[in-house]
This record gives sequence, structure tokens and C-alpha cells, in this order.
Amino acid sequence: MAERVLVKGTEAIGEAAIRAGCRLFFGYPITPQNELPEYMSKRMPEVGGTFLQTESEVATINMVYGAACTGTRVMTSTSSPGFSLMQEGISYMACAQLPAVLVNVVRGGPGLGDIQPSQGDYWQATKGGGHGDYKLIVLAPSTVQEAVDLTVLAFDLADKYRTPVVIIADGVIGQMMEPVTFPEFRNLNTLPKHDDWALTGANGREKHIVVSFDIDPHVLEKMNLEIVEKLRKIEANEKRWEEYKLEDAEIVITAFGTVGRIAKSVVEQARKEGIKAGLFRPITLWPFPYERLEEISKGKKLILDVEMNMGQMLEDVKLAVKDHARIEFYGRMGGVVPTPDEIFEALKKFLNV
Amino acid sequence: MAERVLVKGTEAIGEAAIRAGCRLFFGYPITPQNELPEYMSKRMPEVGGTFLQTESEVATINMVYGAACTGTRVMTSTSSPGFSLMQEGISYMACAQLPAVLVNVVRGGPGLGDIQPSQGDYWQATKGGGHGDYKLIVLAPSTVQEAVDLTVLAFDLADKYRTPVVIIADGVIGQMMEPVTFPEFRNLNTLPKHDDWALTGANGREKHIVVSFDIDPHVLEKMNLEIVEKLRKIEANEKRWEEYKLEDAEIVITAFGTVGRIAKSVVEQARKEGIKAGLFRPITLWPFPYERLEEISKGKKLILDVEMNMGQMLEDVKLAVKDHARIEFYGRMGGVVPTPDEIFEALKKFLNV
Amino acid sequence: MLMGQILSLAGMFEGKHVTWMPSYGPEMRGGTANCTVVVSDEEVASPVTSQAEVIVAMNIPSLLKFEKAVTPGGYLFINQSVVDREPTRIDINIVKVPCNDIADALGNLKVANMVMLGAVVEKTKVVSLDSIFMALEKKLTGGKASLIEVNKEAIKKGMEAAK
Amino acid sequence: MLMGQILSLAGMFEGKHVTWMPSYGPEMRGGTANCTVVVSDEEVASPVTSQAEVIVAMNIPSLLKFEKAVTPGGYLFINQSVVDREPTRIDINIVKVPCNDIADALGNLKVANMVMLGAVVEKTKVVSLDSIFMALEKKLTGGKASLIEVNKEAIKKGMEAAK
Amino acid sequence: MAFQVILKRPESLTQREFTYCPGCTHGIIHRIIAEVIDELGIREKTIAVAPIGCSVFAYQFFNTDATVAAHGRAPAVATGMKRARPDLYVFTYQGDGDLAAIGTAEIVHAANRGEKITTIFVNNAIYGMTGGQMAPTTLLGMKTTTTPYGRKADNDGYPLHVAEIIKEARGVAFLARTKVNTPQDVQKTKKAIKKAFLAQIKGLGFGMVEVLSTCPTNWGIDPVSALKWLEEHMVPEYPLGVFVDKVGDEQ
Amino acid sequence: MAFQVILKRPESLTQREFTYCPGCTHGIIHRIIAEVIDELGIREKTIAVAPIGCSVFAYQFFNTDATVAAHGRAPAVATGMKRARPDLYVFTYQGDGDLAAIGTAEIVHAANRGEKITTIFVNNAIYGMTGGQMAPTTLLGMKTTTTPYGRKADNDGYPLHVAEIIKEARGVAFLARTKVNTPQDVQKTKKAIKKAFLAQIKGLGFGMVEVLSTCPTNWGIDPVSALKWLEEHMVPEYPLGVFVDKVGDEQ
Amino acid sequence: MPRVKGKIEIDQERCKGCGLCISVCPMKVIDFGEGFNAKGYHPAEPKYVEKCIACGFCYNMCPDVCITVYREVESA
Amino acid sequence: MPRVKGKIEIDQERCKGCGLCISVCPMKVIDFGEGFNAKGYHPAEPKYVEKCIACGFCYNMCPDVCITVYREVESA
Ligand SMILES: Cc1ncc(C[n+]2csc(CCOP(=O)(O)OP(=O)(O)O)c2C)c(N)n1
Ligand SMILES: Cc1ncc(C[n+]2csc(CCOP(=O)(O)OP(=O)(O)O)c2C)c(N)n1
Ligand code: SF4
Ligand code: SF4
Ligand code: SF4
Ligand code: SF4
Ligand code: SF4
Ligand code: SF4
Ligand SMILES: [Mg+2]
Ligand SMILES: [Mg+2]
Repeated sequence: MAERVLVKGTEAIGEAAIRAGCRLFFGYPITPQNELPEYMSKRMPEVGGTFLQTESEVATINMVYGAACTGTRVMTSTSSPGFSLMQEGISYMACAQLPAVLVNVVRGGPGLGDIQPSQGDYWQATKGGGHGDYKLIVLAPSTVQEAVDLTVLAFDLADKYRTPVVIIADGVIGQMMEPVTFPEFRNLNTLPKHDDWALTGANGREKHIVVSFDIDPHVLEKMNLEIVEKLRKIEANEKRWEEYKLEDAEIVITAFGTVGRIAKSVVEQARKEGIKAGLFRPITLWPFPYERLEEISKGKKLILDVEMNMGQMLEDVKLAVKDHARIEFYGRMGGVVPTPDEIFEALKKFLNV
Repeated sequence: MAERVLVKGTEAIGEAAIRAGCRLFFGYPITPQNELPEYMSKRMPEVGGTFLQTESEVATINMVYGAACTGTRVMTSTSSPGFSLMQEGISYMACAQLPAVLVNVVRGGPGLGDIQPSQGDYWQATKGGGHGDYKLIVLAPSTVQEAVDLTVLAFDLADKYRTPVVIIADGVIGQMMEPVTFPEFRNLNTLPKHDDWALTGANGREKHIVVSFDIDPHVLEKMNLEIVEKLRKIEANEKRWEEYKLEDAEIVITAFGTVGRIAKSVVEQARKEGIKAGLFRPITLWPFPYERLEEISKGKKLILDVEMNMGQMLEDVKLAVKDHARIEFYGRMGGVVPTPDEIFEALKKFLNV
Repeated sequence: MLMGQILSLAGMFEGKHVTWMPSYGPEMRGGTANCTVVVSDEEVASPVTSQAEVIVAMNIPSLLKFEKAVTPGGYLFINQSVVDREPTRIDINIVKVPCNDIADALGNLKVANMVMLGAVVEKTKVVSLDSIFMALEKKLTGGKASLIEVNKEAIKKGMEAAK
Repeated sequence: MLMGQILSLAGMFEGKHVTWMPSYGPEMRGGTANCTVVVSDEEVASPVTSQAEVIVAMNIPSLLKFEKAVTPGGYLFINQSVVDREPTRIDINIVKVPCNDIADALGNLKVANMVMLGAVVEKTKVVSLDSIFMALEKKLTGGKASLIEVNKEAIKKGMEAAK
Repeated sequence: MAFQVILKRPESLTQREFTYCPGCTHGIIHRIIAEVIDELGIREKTIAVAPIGCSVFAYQFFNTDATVAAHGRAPAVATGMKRARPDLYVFTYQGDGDLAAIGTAEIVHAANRGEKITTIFVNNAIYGMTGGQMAPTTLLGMKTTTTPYGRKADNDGYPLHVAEIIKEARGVAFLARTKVNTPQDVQKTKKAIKKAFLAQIKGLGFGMVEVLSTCPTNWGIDPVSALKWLEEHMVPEYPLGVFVDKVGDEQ
Repeated sequence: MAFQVILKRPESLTQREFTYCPGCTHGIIHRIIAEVIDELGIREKTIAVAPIGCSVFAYQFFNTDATVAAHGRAPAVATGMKRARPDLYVFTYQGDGDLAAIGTAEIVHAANRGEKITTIFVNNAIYGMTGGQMAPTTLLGMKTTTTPYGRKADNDGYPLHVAEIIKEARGVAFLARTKVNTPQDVQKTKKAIKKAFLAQIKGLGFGMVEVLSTCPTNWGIDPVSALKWLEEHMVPEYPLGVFVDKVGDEQ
Repeated sequence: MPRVKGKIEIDQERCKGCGLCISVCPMKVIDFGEGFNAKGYHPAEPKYVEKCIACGFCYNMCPDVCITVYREVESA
Repeated sequence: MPRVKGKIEIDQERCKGCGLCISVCPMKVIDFGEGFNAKGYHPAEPKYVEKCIACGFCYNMCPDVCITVYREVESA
């Protein structure tokens, strides 16, 4: 078995990307994810890859677009304001169906906000921050090991579905050190080549084009329908979530990422005090596991959604749960990380105990 | 009574803005809204205002930010890709609580897409295209007259709540000519001065600051809570919608903007054939009139949501309707405008008639 | 396009509900620039229609593109000077007007569209001639005011041609 | 911060669940840079805690900031060389270690934190000395390998001081 | 005696008809780029990056792999490609709205990095595609749809001298400004474009040619007059010349 | 005989302590800006636009109305303010990541429009705030957290010469590059800043001063050595000088 | 020096009748045709092709790449 | 020419002990103090203030605006 090592979340994502065969990283500094580009600036030359610090996030995403056009695995990382600047380019990539991995280590917002952990970009990531009809696969790790695993998965999903995949983390996941096991290095020759569409020189074949554009709305609609069909396929196959002590639970906490792991402590605490709590933690924020959550919610006393925002995933929870159970929300904003204690207090308040 | 004149939607919005006391327009060309900056470039010098063509949409939104800092009425206009580029700046404005009016004449997307009418930016406008916790007031006119009225309203709401207000239109509303009546010119001296916070020179008073930032998450959370409180107030007071022949309706079409008006023809057509249809048209896309739609939906045979996208407002319709009625969706994408006939056909298909 | 605006304006003066909706974008270079005018006594709902009661084809591409869109029993106006093809529909009223020739005779090729407008007004009576003239005066101002007369003349000739 | 990482590593070698979570950002300039280490036999859930069983205060600001966060019955370790104030809590175990003085005596002020680490290990037995030494060797490689001995020495002295 | 073809449509153009207005010199510039690609024998290793502007359709015209970059971002897209595949040749084709307004940062930094790409910058002093609005390169006094009273320095700023700015970036290996309003100038432009490609092929750095071009439609004059207008109005504001040449004259 | 104050904290600074690292010359530049504002008597009509960078807190330090612009967009924000309120004086304070990387387009176009604003551009060859990453102005060979092996032209590009680029913009009324590593240079910088403000006050156009500044923390040396390092390494790459001066010498 | 003898062909369906070729031909070889092409333009025609000196000016200035230029050579 | 007589004051609580003032003072008036201030720095002190010539160098180089410079004048 591979060695366990103690690493920071951001660096773990970087190393995982390299193991997944990524040899290209474009990025612009922004706290709290600087350790990732810094790691890449050191590591890429060691593995024959390229790290390029760009002039801005707008340039970054368009470099990622360009690299992805050639069918090469490529990634970037940023934090909230930078992710906003990427929205035009992301929309272009979604339409042109380009694979890439985009990391957003979310910080307190909106605006300049602060640099503390937050989940305020859930809407932006899942409901389309850019213009037009599209969805990105959005993965939310809650441990450093999961960050590693989801990074590898992100590259594979990106290639499989020809789509940008977002890894959404926050300062906790990004800054925290935990022991992890890295996967083996992927043999670069085994990576998908995308020979059927990638721009690699029209050498002995018809020219390829990669565009997010057609002047004729009927043709554009067809492109759109193709994308929608792909999205339906992803919805059918790629929903991921964790269920924790739900078997006998009367109360379900819904939470993702960092809060998902904090909520586990709350579940323990609650059970110690005789409250049968469990956790439903979506791992794919899009596609959101609506059906499973609906099923689970039936007959429950309370669904307590906890997030580090004003209640963003809450809308998806509501869409899933409908009228099947009472839904309450507890949130902290602006970069404040809730402690298990305060969540438990909130839970008790909602239960009147 | 004021004279009725025949004008294009984009120009009508421009003239309405001027009548509402706006004397500053920043914009970057993009089809299909060019007539609005072009109108402003001609009209602003006539009324002693300023029109500035900017170097990009990123610059635009930051100029709007700067102008708004001084408490001056200011507006911009763009179309989908340009709106994506504004997301960082919009998030800053939302956090700094700056009033301004932003017009998005949506075109087919995602990506470069095309320049035909679309409603593909509903999510972006209502769920936060930018990072962090915020909401903008989003107004969706369905006639040129309504575009005029909502433009004036937009400025007033922006000032009242210190928030950017979005007017979301499309190529149909923007390019169409209809007779309208313009309101009187607002006396500039009666406009809100924002003496309590605007940056106008610390002349004989304490300095003012306008920021979207605090390094301390607890302070930032307080800023966030202030905004959330404001948003709740807006939700309580500013929901607007149109109900059309709903009194005896068994079928409710939900649609906004251009599709909202097309749907009226469908309602007529349906009624001619004995189908009791009605229309629920949200005018404020945010705050969305959930409660009223929920009320209306109870006991209905069918809610048919029609949009020029893959089903974006549909999520809000579902959040409102829950399990009260069957919901179906009919959409066109990529810039295709559905005709009344095809919508009616879709309706009949869903009803099995 | 101007034809459509004048018609809309005229409709407006008569207190009707009108919308004028152009096609835009690169089609403008393609030669089939067109607009849709709805004039109605009821509130106008859809400014876009797949069918229209009256369609005007000033050139061949437009004929090819829009002929099928005339509602049965509706009108198809054809600029005979340019369109040398026969329409294929038989369930509609076809009105051929040699607009360019008439305009040429008036010494200004640019008023061909006004000739057609005259023909449309004559046949469909959608608005009155007075309203059309009012609209024309409203639209042609400043340096263009001198053109009002020849435009009026063209409209009248068009009406005659369509009688 | 290094102290925390060594502790985490040592915990990992013992097969425990560990997390190391730093504070980051401008606080680093404020002088209260700190980190939270959780070493546990169970799966580690929350890496952020409002309370901790063991807290180390290397300077006055840290003492002021974190003293209240020690769980009742927990440990508060104080760097006596720098902190000349008395803690106010009475429901916790207070261990004072003159880290800087001891480190100074070893000829390297920088190992003050290792002195403290030794004290923590001695008192809490959270991990074994062997694991700590293994972690140290893992962490100090290359040019820094020469520092292993003095660090080990410091840890041992710290353990003694805390006995 | 027999006739032999001496000049004909280059291989590196597809058969598609250009979508440009009659007499628009975009078409000339396309053709000479295609000729250069033919002559250098790099068609099968080349990627074209079209901009957003009238030449958005360039992705259909060049018979090479191609994409369309977001407005102004072609140099970033090309950078991404070149870093991913240093063995390929990448060029961007950009208008003055695209490159000199929204894309200012991307072109300056691609040049400064010495990115091994080639940029053809078509300066027609206007936004063609969107209907004739002011560009950063619009001349003072010039009427456009957003300067209905003529461009005024005080409100609208000055014509932007792109080549002069780019020359200050240390990564530039070739940089020239040319025009295409006479057959001789077309040939000179072609030579410059070739050097801009050679700068890339030889790995010397960034190559760019700013080409003064016409927009008869939005200038509101006929195509032949447009050639003259270019000479009389644009050349005085935008002096021709070679600003940087590290390629040398061997070829 | 008695002692009279001849130099003391200017009115245009608030009482807040700077958040800068010990010996960081950001503080010196703040003080001389405040002195200039005092001397020109415009404190009550001035708006400061702070950037994102170590000087993000400048909005708290200047005793004027103030905001923080999005990273790199200070010139756009200042433009919006100035157009809204031409009677006020607006200045931006920007770092080299802010102005020379992400904000390239905004500064070039503000300069080119001759926007009547003043920009103080602090070039410390590094991203201070975010922990010492490479800036466009980082010197070749210099180690930063994102150039762990030293900046290499081939991968990372060249030090960007901002003043030289900006001088090509026709709307510039005053432009100079100075340094603040000696008391004499601090005085020269102050004079330049004053002129950059006068360019605005007199309505002549855009005024900017590029100031070579230190970052002891991220350069990894002590504050006094940093002054020397600036002299020995930065000055050769970034020659001092007045590039544009339409203000004249009357003041 | 004997005058070079040339010949040109114009793809009239591609031609947009811009007249640039006409304006630069030193020998006045080209003029607009009478008819319209499918696009509705009067295409250029090599009316006096015998005067052509194969200078290539027309080819160089044609924005729509409609022109092929030939030159007389000793037959092989 | 009689030497100008000066005096400086340093706000030691603001001082961050960077030493820039010390490095530029031509008269070696300033040196670090022994103690720490609340921020934990050894603040600069005008130890030999009698040597001060009010040249203002220290003021000019102090990044934290801690220094006030005085000059001796004829009393009014
Ligand atoms: C982000 C964004 N903003 C604006 C546009 C609209 N737009 C399309 S082309 C263009 C300008 C084209 O002008 P130029 O680059 O000069 O090219 P030309 O058409 O003159 O060749 C603009 C502003 C867009 N597509 N995307
Ligand atoms: C859009 C965006 N990208 C990145 C950042 C992160 N960021 C903050 S400051 C900074 C660089 C600051 O460097 P510089 O401008 O040189 O100022 P200095 O700190 O050196 O004075 C960056 C990249 C941000 N806040 N916003
Ligand atoms: S609009 Fe101008 S630039 Fe565009 S194709 Fe027509 S002439 Fe050429
Ligand atoms: S990091 Fe550098 S620039 Fe920032 S305050 Fe510290 S020394 Fe100054
Ligand atoms: S080749 Fe020369 S001479 Fe012959 S037609 Fe063309 S321009 Fe005229
Ligand atoms: S230059 Fe080409 S397109 Fe123009 S008229 Fe001549 S052949 Fe036709
Ligand atoms: S004023 Fe001059 S002499 Fe006096 S302490 Fe300061 S630097 Fe030294
Ligand atoms: S320059 Fe200022 S901060 Fe630095 S040591 Fe001297 S007084 Fe203190
Ligand atoms: Mg152009
Ligand atoms: Mg810097």
C-alpha cells in the first residue's frame, strides 16, 4: 500500500492532479489557495510539466480554454473573486465542451470579503455563474483524502463528459493538514487523447474546430440540446453523497464540505444525548442527489441544513424534500466557521429540547 | 397626458433612464443592445450628461461602482457574455451596497452563442452570478412600455435599498418598437443625495468609506447580516407579478418577459378552444413571488412553465408549487423564440387533447 | 423596414395596439432583412408570429423565405419589378405591384417601398391614408422633410396600382 | 506551527486520526499565529474547535487569546521565559516551562518550541517519544538534518522540565 | 507557349466564401496569412485563434485547426495552446476592438512573456461587427455610432498606438505596422507576417503585425475610396514601420 | 530661542497605525501623498481609491473619503467617480500586481483617455499581500514563492516596464519613475506626486508616478538592506526619470 | 524587353463587385460585368484580358480571393 | 555659519524598530532603545538629540510616521 503522508489540502490537490496526469497549471495568486500554485511552481518542473502564473483570472481561464482545446489535461485554482472573473470563460468552455478541472477555495464574500473559509459560492457553482444554459459537475470534498480522490475523479469525469469540473473547497480543507494516501502516477500514454475533436494540427485529417458559437439559433439550439442530453446522462450516473448514521435517524443534518465533517461531530454529540441524528452529505453539489434525499426525508422529524452561507444549498434541499419534512437552516456567514457546539445548540433549539 | 411615441425597447430604456434622472452611462458595445449606448451617446450630451464607452465590461462595472460611490444615478447595459464579465464587480457592489441599474439584454448562450433573444441568464441574474451571499432585484419587462416603467422603478428601488437592480430583457424587447408614454423628467434636485454615506469629499464632516471588505470574519458576518436583513425587507415589499385570466383558470402558464407576452396569445388561443388557461407572469424575478404562485397553483390541473432556456425559472416554480400541482416545462434554447402555436401544441400534448 | 415603422406609427395614431419587430444581426448582410408588424384592436401579445395575414416580399430571397408564412386567406404582396418568380400558394391573395418601375417613374428609386405601402393600405385597409400621411410627416423631419411629397405621391400610386 | 506538524505526524505514525489546522492570513503579522491539532482514536470530524484539551501559549497575546478555550480539566502550557503573566483559570492544569531559557542553554533559541513539545508529550502522553523522533526525522531533511540532534535534545529537556 | 498559374487561392484557405462586406480588406489579410502558412509548410501544425469581431468566422476560413476565443482573449487562448503543445504553431487574428480595448492586458502580457505565438492585429479604426462604434483606434473627430458628434479627446480619449506600446514589452521578437491599401503594401504586409511567424518558428519570442485595414461599411464610403481614406487619415496617426526585428534577413 | 515643529504627521493621514511590515516603504509613500494633499489644500475634495494588495487598508489611512477597488480596477473606479463628480480630485494607489498584472487594461485606457485622475504606482517587484509571489515587475533570476528556481524569461516572461508603456498613451499629462530609498529620493518622489496631482487639478490629463519601493518581508532581507537592494537591483532595470511633463515648473 | 503576357480568371460567383481589382489594374484589364451574380452583385470581368501583364495587382487586392493570375511561359 | 540646532521626537508606541531612521541620520542621533514597546519591537530613540541638525532625513524615511522634527528659532 502506498505511503501515508501528512499534507495540506491545497498541496494534496496539486499532487493528486499531477498523479492524475495533469502537467499544466495556470493560475493567479489569491488567498487562501496560494499554496496550490506555489506547490505547482515547484513540482511541475520536476515532472516535466508547466506552471504559468498568469496576468489575471480572466487570462487564466482563457489559457485553460486554449490548453483544453488541444485535449491536454489542465487545471487552475482560485478563490471566490477570481472565480467570478472566470465566469465568461467558463460559459465558453461549457458550450465548447472542454474538459478541465477548476478549483475554487471559497472565501468570505461577497465582494472583497475576507479570506476565511466560506461556502458562499454554492449558487455560483451549481446554478451557473456564467451566462446561458449549462451546468458544471461540482465536487465538494470534506477531508484532505477526499480532496485527493475527488481531484483524480474530476479529471476523469472532465474527460469522460467533455466538461469543466469544479472542485469547491474552502480555507479549512485547503489549509488543513491530514494524513493521505496518494494514488499511483497515471501513465500519460493512457490518458484520453480526444483525437476526434482536439486541436492538434490538421495533419492528414480534416480540420477540427472548437467553438461555442453558431450564428444560426437553430444550430445553436441543437448544440444546446446535445449539452442538455449530456447533462441528463451525468445526472443519471454521477450523483454522489455520503450517508452517516441515517439508518435509525429521526433528524437529518444536510451539509457539504467542511460543514459536512463538522456535522459528524454534531451527530455524535446528539446521539450521546439521545437524539437520533444522522448526516446526509452531498458530494456532487451538481448533480444534486435530489431523489435520495427525498426518500430519506420522508417521515423525518427535522431536516437541519447547515452551511457557511445564508442558505444556498437550502434551495436544493427544499426542492428535494418538498413538503415531506420540516426544514430548518443554520448558517454562519462572512468566513465564520461554526463549531459543533453551536450547531448542536441550534439543533436543540429547533427541537425545543 | 404625455404624448405616445413609437420607440425601440433599448432606446425606450435609455430615455426612461434619463427621465429618471440618470446622467451617467458607461457601456461597451455588444449586440443586441447597441442601440442603447448609441442612443445615450447622442442623448447624454443634449441633457448635460456623460456617456463613456469603456474598454471592456470589466472596466464598465467598476466605473459604475465608482460613480455609484458618489451617490450619483448611474447605469450600464450589456448582453450575456458582457454580464458574465461583470460578476466580480456586481458582487462588490452588492456587498458595498451601491445603487445602480444594470441592463442585460440576454442573447443565446452559453459561450459566444448567438445574438438572438434568449432567457438563458435567469439563473445568473437571480441566483448570484458572482461569488458570495447576495441577491439583486431583477426586473423583467414584457412590453416596451413596461420596460420604461420598470427602468424608472429600477432607479428608485436601487436608491431606496442601496442595491444594484438588474433589468433583464432580450432581443425581442430590445429591438421591438411599440408606442409608449414616457414619464416626466425628474427634477435632479429631488433625487436622493445619500449624504450619509456617499463619497463626495470629507468637507466639514468625518470621512466616508465604501468597502466590500473586512478582514475580521465576525465584522464581515455583521455586514452580511445587514444585507440579508435588507433582502428580507425587499422580499416582503417588492414582489411584483401579473395575473392574466387566472380567475377561472384550470391551467396556469408561468412565463416571464418576452415569453410572458407570447403566452398571452396562447391563453387566448386555448380559451378559444375551450381550455381554461391563464398566465402567471413574475415581473420581479427576484424576489420571486413564491407565495402567490403557491396559492394559485393549488387545485390546478397543470402548471406549464415556458421559457427560452432549458428550464431555469422552473426551479423557482417548483419551489413555489411543491406537490400542489403537476408541473411541465416547454422551452426553446439558443436564441429560438417559441411561437404561440408551438406552445399551444405543447400544452395540448401535455393535456392529451 | 421604414415601411413597417410608418405602418406602426399610423396604427398608433389610430389608437390601435401595434408592435414593430425587426430581424437583426448578420441577416442584415444576407439580404433578407425583414420586420414583423402587428396592428391590432386588442392588446398585442406576441410580437413574433410564425404566420402573418399580410406579407410583403420586396425581393426573391424574401419571397422564398416567407411565402409559406401567409395565413390561408391572407395577402402576399410581391414587388413585381424585381421578383420574376411565381409564388406557389393558391390559398392566398396575391398582389403584384411593380414598385421599382413606379418609383423609377417618380424619379426616386428609394420610394419603391412607399409604393408597396400604398398597395398594402389600399387592399387591407388596416389603417387610413390620413394616418399614414401623419406618420410620414412625423418620421421625415429635418433634412428629410423635402421628401414627404414624393413619398406621398408614391403611396398614392401604389394604392392605384393595387386597385 | 512546526510543533503542531511534528505532533500530527507522530500521531499519524501511531495510526491515529490527526488534523493540523493553521490560522492564516493577516493574523500572521499580528503575532498570534496558531494552529489546532486534533489527535484522536476516532475518525476526526471537526478540525475546528472552540475548546481544546491542551493549549500551548508561547507568548502573551496567545495566552490572552486562548486561555479561555481550554476545556475544564485540560492543560495549559505556558512559555515561562516570555510570559510573565499569571493565567486566571483555576479549573485547569497549568504547566510552566522556561522554553527560551532551556533552548538558549542548548545554544539554539529556535528550539524553544521543541522544548515545549517535549513538555506536552511528557504530560499528556498523547503520542510516544519514539513517534515524535520519527516525525522529527521525517520533517528535518536535507540541509536541516544536522538540526535533528539539537531538536531531540530540546525535546528531552522539555520532558524533564515538565516531570 | 502556354499559360501557367502564378497566383491562385492558397491551400490554407478553405473553400468557404468570406462573410466580409464587399471590398473589406480583412479578406486580403486572410489570404496573405494563408499564403505565408503555405510557404512555410506549416498548415498541418497550425492552430488559428479567431477573435470576436467581423473575423469571428475566420475559424471557418483558414484550413487549419481553429477556435474562437472570447472577446479580447485570443492571446491567452493561444498561450494555453502553445504551452500545452509547444510543437504546434499558433496564431491569433484580432480586431482593434478585440485587441486594443477589452484585450489590452492579454496582448501586453503575451508580448511581455515572449509567448511564442503570432498575432495579426487588424486596425480598422472601428468596431465593425457590432455596427460601427468607436474603437480605441478611432481617429479624433471621426463620427461613429457612439461618437455621433465625432470623437473628442476630452471625453473619449485618444487614438491608441498599439504597436508603440507593445514595443516596450521585452519578449517581442518581431513587431511591425503595415497597411494593405495598395498591392505593394499587401506584399510588404505579407513579408512582415512571415517574419512574425518566423519569430515563432525559430523560438525567438512573440511576433505581431499591426495591419491598417478598411471598413467601407462603417466608414460609410465605397471600397475604393476607403483605400484612399486609409492613406490620408490613418497613416498620419499610425506611422508604418518595423519596431522590433530579431528575426533578421536570412529568409 | 525655542523649538518649532518643522516636520510632523500630515493632516491627511488618520491616526491609524499602518498595517505594513516594519521598514516597508509603502508607509513613506503614504506620508508624502498626504503631505501633497495637505499642501494643495484639497483634502476635503479628495477621494482615495485603495487597491487590493498590502495597501488595501489605505482606505483607513488617508483622512479623505475612500474606497477599495476590485483588484486592478482602481483606474476604472476612479474614472467612474471623476465622471460623476468632476469637481472632486480622485487618486488611486496601486501595487504592481494590481496595476501591472490584472489591471493592465484599466491603467492603459485611463491614461489614454487622459482621465483626470492621479495614480501612485508602487513597484516593489513582488506580490506582497499574498505572500511573495512573482509580479510582472519581478526581476529575472529573482526567487519568489511562485518562481522557486528564480524567474526565468523563457517561462515567466520579462520584468514589465510600466512607465515606458504608459508614456505611449496620448492622454498622459505627467509621468515619472522615482524611488524612495533615500531621503533625497523621497523628496523627489514627493515633487513628482505633486505634479501628478497638479496635472489633475489643472485639468491637463492623467498623472502617474511609478515609485520603486521595498518589500523587506518578501525579499527576505532586513529593511535597511532592502533600501540598498532596491538601488542595486531595481534601478538598473527600471531607470528613473520624468517621461511626460505637461505641468511645467511654475509650482 | 518584351512585355510579359498574362491572363486572369475571375470567379464571378465569389465576386462581390467591390471594384478594388479594377482600381489597381495598371492596364485597365478589368471592368464590372453587366449581369448580376447569385449574390446580387455586378461581378468584375477581365474585359480586356489581352492587355494583362500578369502583375498580380488585382490578385493582391481582391478581398475575396476570386482571381487567378496566369503568365505565358515557354511550353514545356 | 552656525550649525542649525534641531530636535526630534519619536512616537515609540508607533515605532516598528525598522531602523531606517537610524540608517539615514547623518549625525547618528538615533539608536534602538533597550526595552520593548507594546507591539514587541525595540523602538528607536533620539539618544544624542543634542547633535540633531533638523535635516529631516529621519522623518522622511520613517515608514510609520513616528517622528516629529523641530528646529530652534528666535523666540517670538
Ligand atoms: C465580452 C464581449 N463583449 C462585447 C462583445 C461584442 N462584440 C463583438 S465584436 C466586437 C467588436 C469588434 O470590433 P473589432 O475587434 O474592431 O473587429 P472588427 O469587426 O472591426 O474587425 C464587440 C464589441 C462580445 N462578443 N463579447
Ligand atoms: C480578482 C482577485 N485576484 C486576486 C486577488 C488576490 N490578491 C490580493 S493582493 C494581490 C497582489 C498584491 O500585490 P501588489 O499589487 O504588488 O501589492 P503589494 O502587496 O505588493 O503592495 C493579489 C493577487 C484578489 N483579491 N482579487
Ligand atoms: S463591417 Fe467593416 S470590417 Fe466588418 S466586414 Fe464589413 S467592411 Fe469589413
Ligand atoms: S509584505 Fe512587503 S509590501 Fe507588504 S507590508 Fe510587508 S514589506 Fe510591505
Ligand atoms: S494581373 Fe495586373 S494587369 Fe493583369 S489584370 Fe491583374 S492587375 Fe491587371
Ligand atoms: S476585387 Fe475581387 S471581389 Fe472585388 S470586384 Fe474585383 S474580383 Fe470582385
Ligand atoms: S533630523 Fe536629521 S540630524 Fe536630526 S535626528 Fe533626524 S536625521 Fe538625525
Ligand atoms: S524609521 Fe520610524 S519605525 Fe523605523 S525605527 Fe525609526 S522611528 Fe521606528
Ligand atoms: Mg475593428
Ligand atoms: Mg507589489
